[in-house]
Amino acid sequence: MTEATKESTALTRKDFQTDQEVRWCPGCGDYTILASVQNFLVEAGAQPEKTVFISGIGCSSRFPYYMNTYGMHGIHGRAPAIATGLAAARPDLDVWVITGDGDALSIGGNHFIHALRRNVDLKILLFNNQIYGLTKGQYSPTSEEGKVTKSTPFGSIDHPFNPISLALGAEATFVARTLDSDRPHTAEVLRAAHAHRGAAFVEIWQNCNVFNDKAFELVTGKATRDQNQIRLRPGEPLRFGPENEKGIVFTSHGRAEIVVVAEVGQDAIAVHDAHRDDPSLAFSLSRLSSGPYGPTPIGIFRQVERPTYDEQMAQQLAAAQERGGPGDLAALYRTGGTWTVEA
Amino acid sequence: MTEATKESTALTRKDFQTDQEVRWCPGCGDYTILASVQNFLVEAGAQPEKTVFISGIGCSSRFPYYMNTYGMHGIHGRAPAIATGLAAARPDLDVWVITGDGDALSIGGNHFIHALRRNVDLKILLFNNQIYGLTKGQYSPTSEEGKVTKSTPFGSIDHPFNPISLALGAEATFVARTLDSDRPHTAEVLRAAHAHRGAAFVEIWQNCNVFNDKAFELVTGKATRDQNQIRLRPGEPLRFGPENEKGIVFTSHGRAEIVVVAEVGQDAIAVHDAHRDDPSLAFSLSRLSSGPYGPTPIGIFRQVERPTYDEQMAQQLAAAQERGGPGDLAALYRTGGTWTVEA
Amino acid sequence: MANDTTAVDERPPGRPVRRLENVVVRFAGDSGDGMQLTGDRFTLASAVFGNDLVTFPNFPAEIRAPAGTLAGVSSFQVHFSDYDIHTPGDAPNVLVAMNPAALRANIDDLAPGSTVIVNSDAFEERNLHKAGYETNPLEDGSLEAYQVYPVPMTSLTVEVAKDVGAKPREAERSKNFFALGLVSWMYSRPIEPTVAWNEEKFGKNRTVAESNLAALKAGWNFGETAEVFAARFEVEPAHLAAGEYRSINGNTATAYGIITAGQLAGIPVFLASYPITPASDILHELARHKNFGVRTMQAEDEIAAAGAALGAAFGGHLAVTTTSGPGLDLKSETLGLAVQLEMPLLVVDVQRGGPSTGLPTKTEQADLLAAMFGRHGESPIPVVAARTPGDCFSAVIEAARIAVEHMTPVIFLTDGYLANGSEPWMIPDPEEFEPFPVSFATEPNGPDGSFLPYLRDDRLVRPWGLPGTAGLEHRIGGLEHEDVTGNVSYVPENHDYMIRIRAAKIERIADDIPLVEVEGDPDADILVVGWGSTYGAIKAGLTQAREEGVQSAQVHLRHLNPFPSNLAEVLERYEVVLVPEMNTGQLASLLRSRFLVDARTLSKMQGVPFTAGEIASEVEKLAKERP
Amino acid sequence: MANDTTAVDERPPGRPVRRLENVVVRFAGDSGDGMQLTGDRFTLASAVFGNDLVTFPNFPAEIRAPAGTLAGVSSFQVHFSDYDIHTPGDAPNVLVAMNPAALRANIDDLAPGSTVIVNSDAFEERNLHKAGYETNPLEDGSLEAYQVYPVPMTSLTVEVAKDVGAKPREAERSKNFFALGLVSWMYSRPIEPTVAWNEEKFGKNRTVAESNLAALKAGWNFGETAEVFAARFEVEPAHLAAGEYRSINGNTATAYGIITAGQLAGIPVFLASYPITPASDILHELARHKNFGVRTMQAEDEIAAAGAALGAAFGGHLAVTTTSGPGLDLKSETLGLAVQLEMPLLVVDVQRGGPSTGLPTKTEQADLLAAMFGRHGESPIPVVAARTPGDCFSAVIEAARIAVEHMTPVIFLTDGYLANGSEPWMIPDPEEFEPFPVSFATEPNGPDGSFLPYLRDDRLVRPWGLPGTAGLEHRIGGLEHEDVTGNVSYVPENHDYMIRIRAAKIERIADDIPLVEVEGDPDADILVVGWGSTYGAIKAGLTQAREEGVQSAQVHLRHLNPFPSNLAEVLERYEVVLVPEMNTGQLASLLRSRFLVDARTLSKMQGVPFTAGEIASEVEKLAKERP
Ligand SMILES: Cc1ncc(C[n+]2csc(CCOP(=O)(O)OP(=O)(O)O)c2C)c(N)n1
Ligand SMILES: Cc1ncc(C[n+]2csc(CCOP(=O)(O)OP(=O)(O)O)c2C)c(N)n1
Ligand code: SF4
Ligand code: SF4
Ligand SMILES: [Mg+2]
Ligand SMILES: [Mg+2]
Repeated sequence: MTEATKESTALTRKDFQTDQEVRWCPGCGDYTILASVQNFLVEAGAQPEKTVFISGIGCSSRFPYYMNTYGMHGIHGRAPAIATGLAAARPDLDVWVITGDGDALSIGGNHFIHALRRNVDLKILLFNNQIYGLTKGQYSPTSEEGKVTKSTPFGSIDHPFNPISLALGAEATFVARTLDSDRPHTAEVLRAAHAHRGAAFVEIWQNCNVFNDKAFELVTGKATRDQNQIRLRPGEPLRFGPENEKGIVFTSHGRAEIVVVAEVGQDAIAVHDAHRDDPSLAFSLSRLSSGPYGPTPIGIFRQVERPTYDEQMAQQLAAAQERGGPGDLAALYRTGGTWTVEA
Repeated sequence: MTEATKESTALTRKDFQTDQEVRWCPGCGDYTILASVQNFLVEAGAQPEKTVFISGIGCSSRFPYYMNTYGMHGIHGRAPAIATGLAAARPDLDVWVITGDGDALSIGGNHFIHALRRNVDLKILLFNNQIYGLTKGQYSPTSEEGKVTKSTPFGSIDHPFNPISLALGAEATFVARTLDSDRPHTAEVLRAAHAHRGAAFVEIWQNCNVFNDKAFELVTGKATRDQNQIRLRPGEPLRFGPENEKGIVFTSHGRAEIVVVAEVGQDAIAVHDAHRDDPSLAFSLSRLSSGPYGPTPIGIFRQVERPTYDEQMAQQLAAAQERGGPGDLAALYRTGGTWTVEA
Repeated sequence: MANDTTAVDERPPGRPVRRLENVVVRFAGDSGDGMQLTGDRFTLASAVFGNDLVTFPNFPAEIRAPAGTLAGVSSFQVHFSDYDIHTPGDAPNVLVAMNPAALRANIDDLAPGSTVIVNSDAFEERNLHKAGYETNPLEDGSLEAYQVYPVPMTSLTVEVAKDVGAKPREAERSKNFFALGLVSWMYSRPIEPTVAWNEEKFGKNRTVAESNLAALKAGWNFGETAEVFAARFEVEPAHLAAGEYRSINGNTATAYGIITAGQLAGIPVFLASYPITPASDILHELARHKNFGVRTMQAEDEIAAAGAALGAAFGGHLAVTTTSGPGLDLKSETLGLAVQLEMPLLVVDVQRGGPSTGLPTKTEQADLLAAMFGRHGESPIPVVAARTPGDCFSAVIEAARIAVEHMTPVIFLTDGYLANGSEPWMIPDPEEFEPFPVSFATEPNGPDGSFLPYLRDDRLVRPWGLPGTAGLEHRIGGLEHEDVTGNVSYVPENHDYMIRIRAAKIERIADDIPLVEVEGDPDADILVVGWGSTYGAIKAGLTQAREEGVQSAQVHLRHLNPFPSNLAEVLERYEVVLVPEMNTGQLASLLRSRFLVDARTLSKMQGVPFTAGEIASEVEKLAKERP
Repeated sequence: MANDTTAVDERPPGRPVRRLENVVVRFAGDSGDGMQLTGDRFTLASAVFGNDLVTFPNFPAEIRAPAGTLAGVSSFQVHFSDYDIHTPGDAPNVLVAMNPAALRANIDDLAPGSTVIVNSDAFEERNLHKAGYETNPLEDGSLEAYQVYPVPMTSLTVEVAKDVGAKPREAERSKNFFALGLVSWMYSRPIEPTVAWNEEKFGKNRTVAESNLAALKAGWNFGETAEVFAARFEVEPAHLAAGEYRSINGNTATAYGIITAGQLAGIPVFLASYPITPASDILHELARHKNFGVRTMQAEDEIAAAGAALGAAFGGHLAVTTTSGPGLDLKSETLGLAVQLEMPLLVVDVQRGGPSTGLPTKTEQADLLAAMFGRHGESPIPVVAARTPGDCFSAVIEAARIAVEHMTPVIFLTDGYLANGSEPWMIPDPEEFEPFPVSFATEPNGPDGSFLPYLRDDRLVRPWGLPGTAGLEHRIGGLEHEDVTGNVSYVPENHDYMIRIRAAKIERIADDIPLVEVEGDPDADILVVGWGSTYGAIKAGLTQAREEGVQSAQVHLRHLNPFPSNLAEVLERYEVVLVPEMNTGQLASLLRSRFLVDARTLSKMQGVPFTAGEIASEVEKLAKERP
């Protein structure tokens, strides 16, 4: 953090709140995420004026209205594109994208994957509730097969995306998953995402209590979460379970498999390493689950360095100016030769 | 193949050619692919009237004009969407999508990944020449970083997609790579793709001799191809090299690595298995190379069964008709209650 | 406004019953209060009773605001009458306000003297504050101009629901049934249909079903017994044409029309859509009718939806894609391709408040010019619009007919008001529709057994040749091509020719559509031209003006491109042409440009339809201005 | 047409030199023959010599057709003169045809008596067949009407190139330099600029450089020595205003204008585009000038390009996105958002033949209505169009000025003809431009230190407050909002108000743009109104008509929305208004609708510009028709 930010640590959560009424359904997971983000910004000493939230359309995308920072409520699916332009033009800003599973993965899929491969310096928070909330309950690209919704009264026939796999296939440098209800974990992931230079993709499982209530119960609910949360901890063996009794190994076919530690021995258990240049480890982990239906990794799958789009763009500008000096219009107009007509 | 097809085996390549002049640059890799596809259709006993080619825009996308089948030259990037509608409406047809690296992965990225996840019964042939041919030479999403083109005189700053990784991240059931110049291999891959029920994605490395000549030389050229082609052969150990002296192993982090067979022993070498339900193996293999810059797997990465979109749609229709009988308009209009006004 | 007639009391006990010709009731409450349901039930009861009726549901923002706030207010207006009506009514005679916010958001629409029934339980400090009231309007005299009836609906409901075993928090939810019971009593509506519906819908959940029922009856009884209401009213059945009726909204009518069009064309329906308010319900409705062979696909976006539909059209289906404004923008490139291919493709645009995301749940008519011109290049597309919720049915069939008979994309326009508003709809007899069976090409039509995909008939229409048909293999595409063969052609004169022939083909559709009919006073000097959902308001407005002695005539356009062929001649007959539109004057600009007629615009862009009064006063003003 | 004057021979040896006022030369050959390069070089030589000139490059399909086919023909027409000219010339005086296909594709454009120089080596069986000739036109008498000069250019080139060590296949490629040398001799063009350019361009590749040079000289010498040509010609320098000139095409001028606009506004340029013919070169050009602080981004598609530009605009950059028709369609939803946000965003649409993919390399003016109305909802956007290649420079600056000064998206229209055509351009002095520095908001403008993003000034313009500025934090979005605060608002009257105020803001731009000026005969009865690239053809056409005794006046619109404020009054002064357009009558429809004037349309949609003759004869026809 810079000097300037240090000075402003006196800010509180209130400083990040606006006077606009928060308009989500009572009980919606979005409230918790809003609080987590606001608290995180306070903790990080963020400057409201340097912070921008860009969203698409959806319940989640109302988020910027509630943040007393700069913000734009855009159009459906296009937030990553808008944010890319802003981040590339203004590398001095902290640009966040707020999006939903429909917004980012249905209509906005293309901008999403391109922002990731370009490694634009954006923090993308995808509120995945596995449903279209705002339009009152159609299935989304993360809804499970067979899902009965208004648009699929006989069950959906689309195989869903696994957002983590998709992001990894799209060359993302930072990929993580967290849970709306787990505030400390959300804070931890936000911290790492914020510190990451480049595109940081954070999938947040978010409960839509009106149209898809308890979709994540198996992983977030008290009764089952210990069984089903595989916490990814950098440098630590991939173990989980109420007694930490289970673990992950990689087979000779590159596949991640759940084993009982006692059966294979502690040494066989793979150690998590999000910093590997090769995304195969992260990808294999992402295949352990295709959604909140059993043991599921939570945390940072991948976190590697790669030059960012905006900084390379700035470098090319600086290099051109060094080479050619600042632009000279008179010379520009004369490129390619001129002639003179005498009076 | 059905009876009907058997009857028509008398067809020759000429039957699949149109009277339209083929308008690619002399020497373009597209010619070879056109010949391969036409020959394959003859071999497969395809019926021209049951075969449809749908394309977007690009040099490659002119393909349908040269096929004496049904065809549509669509708009840029949208061929997978158009083809999805056709395949879903008409499961009796053989629908092929012809696209380029710009068409499929730049403007058309979203339709591409959604067609794959839905497993629509389409054969998608992506002519990857790592350049925009038709618009005369801008870099594409598969061009290498630093590429100098008309739109990037100081070198591109975009990290490229790895089309195989992207497709695997998008839940593709069939993923393969072949080379324009290797006709037997192309035929082999087309055969498997055609036999696959669902979305079959075939990346074809295609030389654009005008705007990106010899881009694939390291992998296709005589001098280096033995070193650089890792042939994926189902059920066989992953070995390659002029003397078959190199091989692939999977590390305890799920990563595919190139080793010298003599050093690790033949048994350590992984066996290729495209039919594994888990795509991690295929994904790891895809990370061996990010393009034609060194040892690169060629062949079928993944080939698994999953219900197809069109067949599930047809099933839902059949089930509804079985349940509710064929539609009765008079009853439909009366849903929800009526009342009568007496004369 | 409700027209009192003589008070007639033929029922023995209780309050006197006064007979009215028509009544406008508005139910308003929090989004969570079930006002849409209440309105729906009241509507059906009125329909069953035989009244003519028009409804206007009005949703708040797209997501639920915190309970009790102005932003969260939801309302449903029902206009029912003993004669033929056309609008949901200008001002409510009765407002039912379930909380302070509902009162505050709606009270300004009432004329002095109107009736206001409030749920007094909800008027406590917190709610008042949320609604922005400093003092309690029930107490501070600010409602003096109205007849206000405070009724403790929540507590009365909780009270009666106790008996059926409902806990207070649960029981509270039935308070809308209390309101429904009370208003039903006031207007002598039958409650039997609601009782039956409640049983069917909630039967499995006994507590809910029973507390609803208890609340409904309690509301009725409250009216009957409490000495609060001076009178109850009656609105006699309307003299609707004899027949079997149902209540239908525009989206359902559109969906039924699409299914019917598929049957009439003899080809399966393929709908590819991306959800968007207020069009989504057409997708939802069609998704339920797979037994009609209807395929529905929720695409990844609107571009894909249009593309998939186009692909299905190539495959010989009745291809449809439904959307609202922002989605129409996204479909424009694909529509241009459909123009170039000459492929039937039905695009339904349920217009909403724009520009951009605008007012997504509100109505507007501002996409007409986008439908006409919203594509690069010369790409004319027929445009058809529906005038009432029920008319969506036959208008969309007409749009589909034009698409398949003339091998062209067609844009069908409705709007948020038509989509969600409902009216009695006389059930049609499917046997009586004129079928328009598609005949696909089956044989080569060119020399040497070739197939010529752009060989036109005398209406300039090309053949539709389907993949799967041996011998008709052909390629089509977005590049300019030769007529007849369809081969790509860069010949300059060919391009000019093709642009003109595509335009001529669309123009010739005018030979295949009905002439416009003039309603109202044929000898008037003033002609009011409308399109779409303004029909009812204009008709009622002109009737009102007529009562004030101002003569005028009305033309309402179903076909906006091409225009009916007698339109020029009709326009010429009038001295003043007025076009009321929920936009800044889009149809007017087309009429001006095409016919050089000085069409004037009456604009309203408030997300709510015109009232009859607004139309009437403009017409009266014009009449006065004239020399 | 070339106007012969007296033959004057002041040069001692060789053929007589005849002086001409103007000449039209068309070089035509296979795509691979380097005709664009030849035309470019010839243009520059003529420019350096001091002629006025207008060029018209005409590409074939987008990808290279097999050599020798009609589809593969590429041509470049140069019109040069000793006076001020405005079109690339109606009919070539000289056609250089490098092969049979080039001859066949172009011969019909020549008037009888014109000169045809052919590369006779290419007229062998295979090529004749590919071009669709049954017999050799050089032998079958079909060219009798022309003066035909067959020259074995290939073999002569191969011959001379042998001496510099070039192998035949290599040497052949220089044959366009032979043609250039020959035509340069015919019209007394200097070859020095070409010699210098060749050295600079190919210097490193000695064989190529030297065979080009040898061919160039051989061509010149062939003219000089072979007793084939009866005369050579001279076109004197034109009386252009004194100054320093360069040749410029519209895309380069647009790119330079954008860079200049950034400097004048005092903010960095951010261009996000997706490549598309014929707009890509603007992206290419701007990508080269990063030292001006210009950021360029090749986006994944046009939607992303518009979105990224909008994001950069939010960040305070001069945001630009360049495209052609299909891309404009895709940007429409984002444009609507920019309207709703009131954010400056410059969209450049280089129009090409439509609809759909249409004729991608050809010119057209058919996107005007799409620019005006191609978005759902009421979303008015200013539209500015350039009239000549050089005018793209100042017109795009004007478009950018309107965008940033009025906080609005602006659509700037050029077309394929302007984009690739070139003309002499007097180098402007950057010091003389009027700067329009942007002043961003720096301080709160509301009560209690708040920032009100929609508090308007007297031009109804809102402030531009940038992220990074402490104290101005605010949120904007596509939902309807209150004026002043920008808070989301669903209030009905507010929406109506906001639509009207956004429209009024755009209308008021009329106060900030120049009045239209009438050129030509002010007392004429006929007014010809044009926009965009038809300027030169109209001007030349009216001059031609004048020579035939028909008076007429000309108005050429740079601002298409809003119209200049005196346009109504100007239109009123004329009895006949004619609008020549490369579309079916788009501007005419706007004029008719807005001013109720019976504007007539002269349409041409052939992918090539109007000729002066076409305009002249229409005007003459109208003059005759009048009573
Ligand atoms: C172009 C366009 N198409 C469709 C819509 C309608 N729409 C708004 S939000 C949304 C999906 C919302 O789902 P998601 O992104 O998952 O967000 P959530 O509401 O669940 O947070 C849709 C389809 C729109 N606003 N714009
Ligand atoms: C909407 C739209 N945007 C841009 C274009 C211009 N365009 C046509 S093809 C193409 C890219 C072609 O590249 P690729 O898909 O790799 O095909 P190739 O020509 O290399 O085979 C572009 C940008 C277009 N036709 N339509
Ligand atoms: S609909 Fe679902 S996601 Fe939207 S605000 Fe309500 S609970 Fe939250
Ligand atoms: S430009 Fe390249 S890809 Fe296109 S036809 Fe020519 S060689 Fe082939
Ligand atoms: Mg969602
Ligand atoms: Mg390519």
